[in-house]
Amino acid sequence: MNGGLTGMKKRKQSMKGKFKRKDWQFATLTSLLIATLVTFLCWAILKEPPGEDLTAEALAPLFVQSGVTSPVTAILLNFRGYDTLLEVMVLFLAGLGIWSQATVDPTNPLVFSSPATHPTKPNFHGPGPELILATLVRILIPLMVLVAGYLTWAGGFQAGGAFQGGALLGGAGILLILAEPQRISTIPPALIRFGIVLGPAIFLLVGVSCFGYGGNFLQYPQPGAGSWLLLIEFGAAISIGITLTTLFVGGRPDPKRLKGTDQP
Amino acid sequence: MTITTGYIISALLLFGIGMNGLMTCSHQLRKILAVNLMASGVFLILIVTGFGTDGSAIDHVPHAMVLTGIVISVSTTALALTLACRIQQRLNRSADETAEGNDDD
Amino acid sequence: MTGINFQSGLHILLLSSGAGLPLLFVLFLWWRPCRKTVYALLPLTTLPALLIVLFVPSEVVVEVPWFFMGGRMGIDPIGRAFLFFTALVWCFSTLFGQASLSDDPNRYRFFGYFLVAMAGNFGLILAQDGLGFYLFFAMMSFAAYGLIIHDDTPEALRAGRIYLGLVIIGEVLLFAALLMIAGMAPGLLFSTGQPGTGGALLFVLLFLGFGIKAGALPVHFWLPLAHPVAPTAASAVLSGAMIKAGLLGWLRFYPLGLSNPGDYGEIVIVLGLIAAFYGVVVGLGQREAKTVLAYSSISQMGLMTILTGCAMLTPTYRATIFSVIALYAIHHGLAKSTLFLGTGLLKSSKNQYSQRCWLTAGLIFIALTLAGFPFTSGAMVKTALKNVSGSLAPPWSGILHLLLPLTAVATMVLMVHFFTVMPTGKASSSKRKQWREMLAWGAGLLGVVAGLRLWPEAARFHYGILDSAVLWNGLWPILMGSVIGWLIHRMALRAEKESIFELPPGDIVGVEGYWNQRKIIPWFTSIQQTPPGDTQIFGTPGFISFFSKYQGELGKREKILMRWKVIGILYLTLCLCLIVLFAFY
Amino acid sequence: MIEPASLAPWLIIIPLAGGLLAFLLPSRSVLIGLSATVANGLLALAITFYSINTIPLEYALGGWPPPAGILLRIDGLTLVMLTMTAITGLAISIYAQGYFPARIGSGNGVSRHGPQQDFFWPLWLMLLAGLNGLFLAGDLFNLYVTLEVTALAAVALTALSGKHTSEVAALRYLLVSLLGSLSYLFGTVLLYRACHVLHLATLGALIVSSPVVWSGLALITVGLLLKTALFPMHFWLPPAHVNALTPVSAILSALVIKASFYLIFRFWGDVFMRILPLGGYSLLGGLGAAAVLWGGIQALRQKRLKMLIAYSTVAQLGYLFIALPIIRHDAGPSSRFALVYLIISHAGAKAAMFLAAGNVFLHFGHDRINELAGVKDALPMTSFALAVAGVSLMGLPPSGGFIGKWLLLTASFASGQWWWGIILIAGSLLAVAYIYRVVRHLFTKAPGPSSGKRQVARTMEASSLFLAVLSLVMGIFAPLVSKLIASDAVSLASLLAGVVP
Repeated sequence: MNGGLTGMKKRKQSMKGKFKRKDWQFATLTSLLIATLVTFLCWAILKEPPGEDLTAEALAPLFVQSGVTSPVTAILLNFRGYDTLLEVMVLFLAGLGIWSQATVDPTNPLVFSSPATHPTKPNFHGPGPELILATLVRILIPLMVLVAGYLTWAGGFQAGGAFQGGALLGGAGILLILAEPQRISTIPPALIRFGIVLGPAIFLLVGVSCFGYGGNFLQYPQPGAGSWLLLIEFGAAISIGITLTTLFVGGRPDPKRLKGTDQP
Repeated sequence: MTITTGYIISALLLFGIGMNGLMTCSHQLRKILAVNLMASGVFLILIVTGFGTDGSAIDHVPHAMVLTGIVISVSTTALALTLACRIQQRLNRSADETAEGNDDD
Repeated sequence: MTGINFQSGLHILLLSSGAGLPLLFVLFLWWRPCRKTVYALLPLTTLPALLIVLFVPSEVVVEVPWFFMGGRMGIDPIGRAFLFFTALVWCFSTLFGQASLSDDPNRYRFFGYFLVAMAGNFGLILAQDGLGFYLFFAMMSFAAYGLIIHDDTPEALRAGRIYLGLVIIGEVLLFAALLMIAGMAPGLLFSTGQPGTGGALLFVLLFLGFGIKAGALPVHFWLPLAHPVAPTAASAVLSGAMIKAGLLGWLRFYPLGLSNPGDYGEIVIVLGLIAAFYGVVVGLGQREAKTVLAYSSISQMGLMTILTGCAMLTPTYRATIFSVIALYAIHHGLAKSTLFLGTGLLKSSKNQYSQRCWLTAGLIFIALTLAGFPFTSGAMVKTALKNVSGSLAPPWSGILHLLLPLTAVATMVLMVHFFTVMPTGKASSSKRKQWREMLAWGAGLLGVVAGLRLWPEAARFHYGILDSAVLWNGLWPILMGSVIGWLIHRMALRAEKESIFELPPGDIVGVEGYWNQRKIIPWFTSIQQTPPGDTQIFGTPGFISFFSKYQGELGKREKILMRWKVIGILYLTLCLCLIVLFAFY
Repeated sequence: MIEPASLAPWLIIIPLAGGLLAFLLPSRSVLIGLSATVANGLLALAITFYSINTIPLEYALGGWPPPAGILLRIDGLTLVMLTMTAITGLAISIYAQGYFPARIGSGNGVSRHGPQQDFFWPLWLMLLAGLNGLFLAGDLFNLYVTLEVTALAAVALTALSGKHTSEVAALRYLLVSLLGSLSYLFGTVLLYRACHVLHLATLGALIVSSPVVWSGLALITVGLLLKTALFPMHFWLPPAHVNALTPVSAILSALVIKASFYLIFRFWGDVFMRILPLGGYSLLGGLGAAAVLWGGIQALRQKRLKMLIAYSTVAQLGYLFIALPIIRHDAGPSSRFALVYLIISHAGAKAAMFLAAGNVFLHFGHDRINELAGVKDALPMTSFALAVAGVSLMGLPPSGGFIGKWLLLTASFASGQWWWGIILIAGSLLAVAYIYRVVRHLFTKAPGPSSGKRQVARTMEASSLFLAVLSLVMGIFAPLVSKLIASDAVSLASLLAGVVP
């Protein structure tokens, strides 16, 4: 009996070894192939100077009509605004996807939970936020929100815009949650949902309301395109901030844990 | 050897290393990071493409594309991490309690 | 196309409603509120087909470009003959089925399949191109499955499964044949007149593909299984009308596809001859009346197969022989379907002596007709058959001259056997229902008596009723057959059995133990002998367990392909391959 | 009269708005989801109806023509894909409307199945937006974004069932589709470097062969091949499709796979056909042939119904690739048309099969093929749907699959590439065999009293039957679709000349 067991173990081990050896060969082959590909790409790209740039020249006179002076923002929100709309939707989709997969305990969002399981070892707990952290957070977060607002607004004429502002807002949110994880339980989930949807919805609404001005989808009415863009940018920034925070949290607040404390 | 050449080579190296990681690393987290590396490589190339040669006008379209690409990359990474966490959590749990109710469908 | 006058418009309407009206009725049967009304109107579905036979001239052709890659519908002489009896058989059977199934809970489902099969049957006759024929043929074949399994008994399901297996095999064969024809011929139109360039392979594909439906010999075994289990109305159309679709397929496709049909004529004649006698011999071993009739159909189809072979052998007489085949099909279609309907009626008429007498008398008349009794349509086709065999090349004219009367004898023997196993009434049904059934049957009987006489082509074959030699030629096989049949019956009685030797229905698949040992049938159709008490009637077909032998190996290979590293290598190799291909382009 | 092109953006607006709303108001998600899919279906039909005589059409988003802006482009192929997505999606939505309550109602599952329903609808609507956007896109980079929208939504839907296996499959699916889309993006960048144009039609006209373009196109192609799960890179498909919830499996197999194939078809059959190497076509065709055989054989050995259907997808995808070399050598539109027919009839039949399998699973609590006896009595409509969809997958007339295979066969023989024809026939025989494995159980009685676990709603059975019957009778409407495909190139009559002169 014992002998049989050890025999089986040995066989398993030898099989494992066989696999390991094969794995090593596979890995080498993969790396070699990648090296070949990369070398070829390197040769191809370096050999050939980039083609004549027609787009940049064609674009130059159009920037005036875009309503903003920053070329990147003009392309991002006006010329290729449709791409950006879909991109905002991708972010929304990520939030949606994560919410559909996982739930978190709203009283301690840094611990995963799921309907079938219960959190075992909370890895972040203590009597409350420490003093230094709390103070820092109290000073930093309003500042970050302020800077985020500025960045978003500045996007119209220089580097900046909704994504930069939104990223900062997201950073503020993450900081807040790290410092005071319990805080999230005080926010009603419906409000979070609203915050996530706000930016994409504004973008879509603005796009649709362009029909009312006789234009195509996302064709902002010509005088004052800038203010439309600003509206979109602020909406997007808020939603990006909230969505990034929810991405960090990694799940929807579990309603059961919100309501009943006696849940095992 | 200009600065563009340096950018291009490092971008391609990033892409290659990322691809290698994705295909040969067995840990899921490494795979996710590897995909991020690949994305960075592609973005770098995009940025270089916007540079413009010898003082000609800078092409801003690739820059806008990079911004879009980054947001998409963040989104996919977040989803991938959540999935990986869930999977790991289950594995940990099933190591504790082997008998699990059979799920339907 | 601005000058469509009223008449040609009417023709076009008729041609498209031939298959269209039954399909339209199916839609309305599905819709609950108007089910009852539609059910009452069911016999109307055959009306357009009958009107086409009567009124639409042969040169009218409807092009339906929106339908299935462009269809073409029309009616040529041979199509007209086939549509004539097909429409009549469907008409009588609809009348009969409408009455006999009037209290069946699943009657709407039944008539759904029934009408689709009807549409397919009419459509394939009207179709003037190969694809259209194939489409309607497939439609009919698959819908017939629903008719066979209607009763949901294990036997019905078994018959249905065997039937369906054969249908699918047949479809694949026909598909391959059609492809070959499409590959060589300029088109698939039946009226081109140019022979194809196909060889032996195409012949085998066509013979088996259509032979399955026509009950040709090696692939006939579904018939005796399916006919007894289907409701009476369904077996009537199966044996009366649908079986002839395979025949029509041969007639249509041999000239279209084969470069030299004469090469295969002799094979076809031999197979037909074997079928003509084989059907009788195996039929004698049966104890169920409908099964006996099914074997009789196989035997009769054998005769029509012989005629097909004759037409292939002598292309000069092809047109004449085709019209003889059409006559035979009309005669047999009407007679056999009425026999089936009568058998069904007998089953349900308990304790009604006078009705049973009438029924038996009618059935005896039809049996005599089948055997070629003078003054009946059977005698007409026998004479025509004799004319044809006389015009053949030396060896075959002699052989057929000798054997054809013997087939009549054999038919009569089988008919006597049929009467000895005729069902006694088991269940009695309501008076009103029986009257309606009788009415349908009576209409069928009228068709048997008058059908061929109404057919103008029949007048071409003078069969000299009053000639005493002809009279004797018609009578002696019947007398001889009756005597032999009676003797066989006596022998069976003495052995205290219902028939002298007993064979399972579906002969070759029936002898399951034998074939199971040889593993041939199970390999294809998964028919296996069931241990008693096992509810799973059929096991795994062999060709699937063939794969399961390599199950582990295949799984291992697939597992290797599931690994990231392998995928990475494949992915990169593919990418590099593409680049290399670019470089050398 | 409405200008048909101006309807196009609504195909994206409606599902996006529906997705946002359904997420915002979880309690109304079913209503929102259903009305959005219905509106989407009506809209797709309206666009097809209005623009059938005026295609190709273009719509400048934001009013900017290229090179600055992005165009939506509508041609015959787009219309067919949009309509296919709309109709199949609508049927699947109606199925889902009954599916989730059936699972919720079955006892212990409220905690898990309730949220599944709440999240299914927004995710599915976003996926629909992604698909519509992808079919409409006329811009290389915009295609990347729509690909990502589609992929993210599809991954989230895959993982929705909450099982461990489905999460593992979803993560793998995500990584695979990231590898694919990053390759695509890299290819896009390289092409942009060479031409500085993103508008597809301009790009196709401008592009000249050079090493950068080679590598760009090669990267784009392999990325898309991986996403289309062409053999031998199909490894992610069966687990993802099998472990997902039933409506999700149907969506993934019928629609999502087609999206990336649509791009391959666009690039290899249209935009870049001029500079792509002949050998590449043969390579893809060869892999397609291998897929047909391998997928068919693997389907034969599966023990579970859903697994069999998934491998059948692998096999059926092979047909689509076999069509590419035939199209390359066929001047007329008939082989193109054949390919489109294979795509749409597979969508209907495969969705019907998955939905029917879902019904079987709901009713019996398992989908082991060898224990399916008695399905006919318990679920008559479902078993009928299985049989009919099976007939369509085998490619028997009058199914759309038949038309597709028939035209491909004749085209392959006509262009002297008979070997593809042999593969097509062999694949059909394999399909007959594996479908027969399932269908034969429809004829047997249940061993004991019916062991039904759950009631299956009539709508669920009906939607699967609807799709099956649709894919079966699709052949009858063939000329209508061929008109779309051959709209500007060749008239209907000369197309049919190849079949019925």
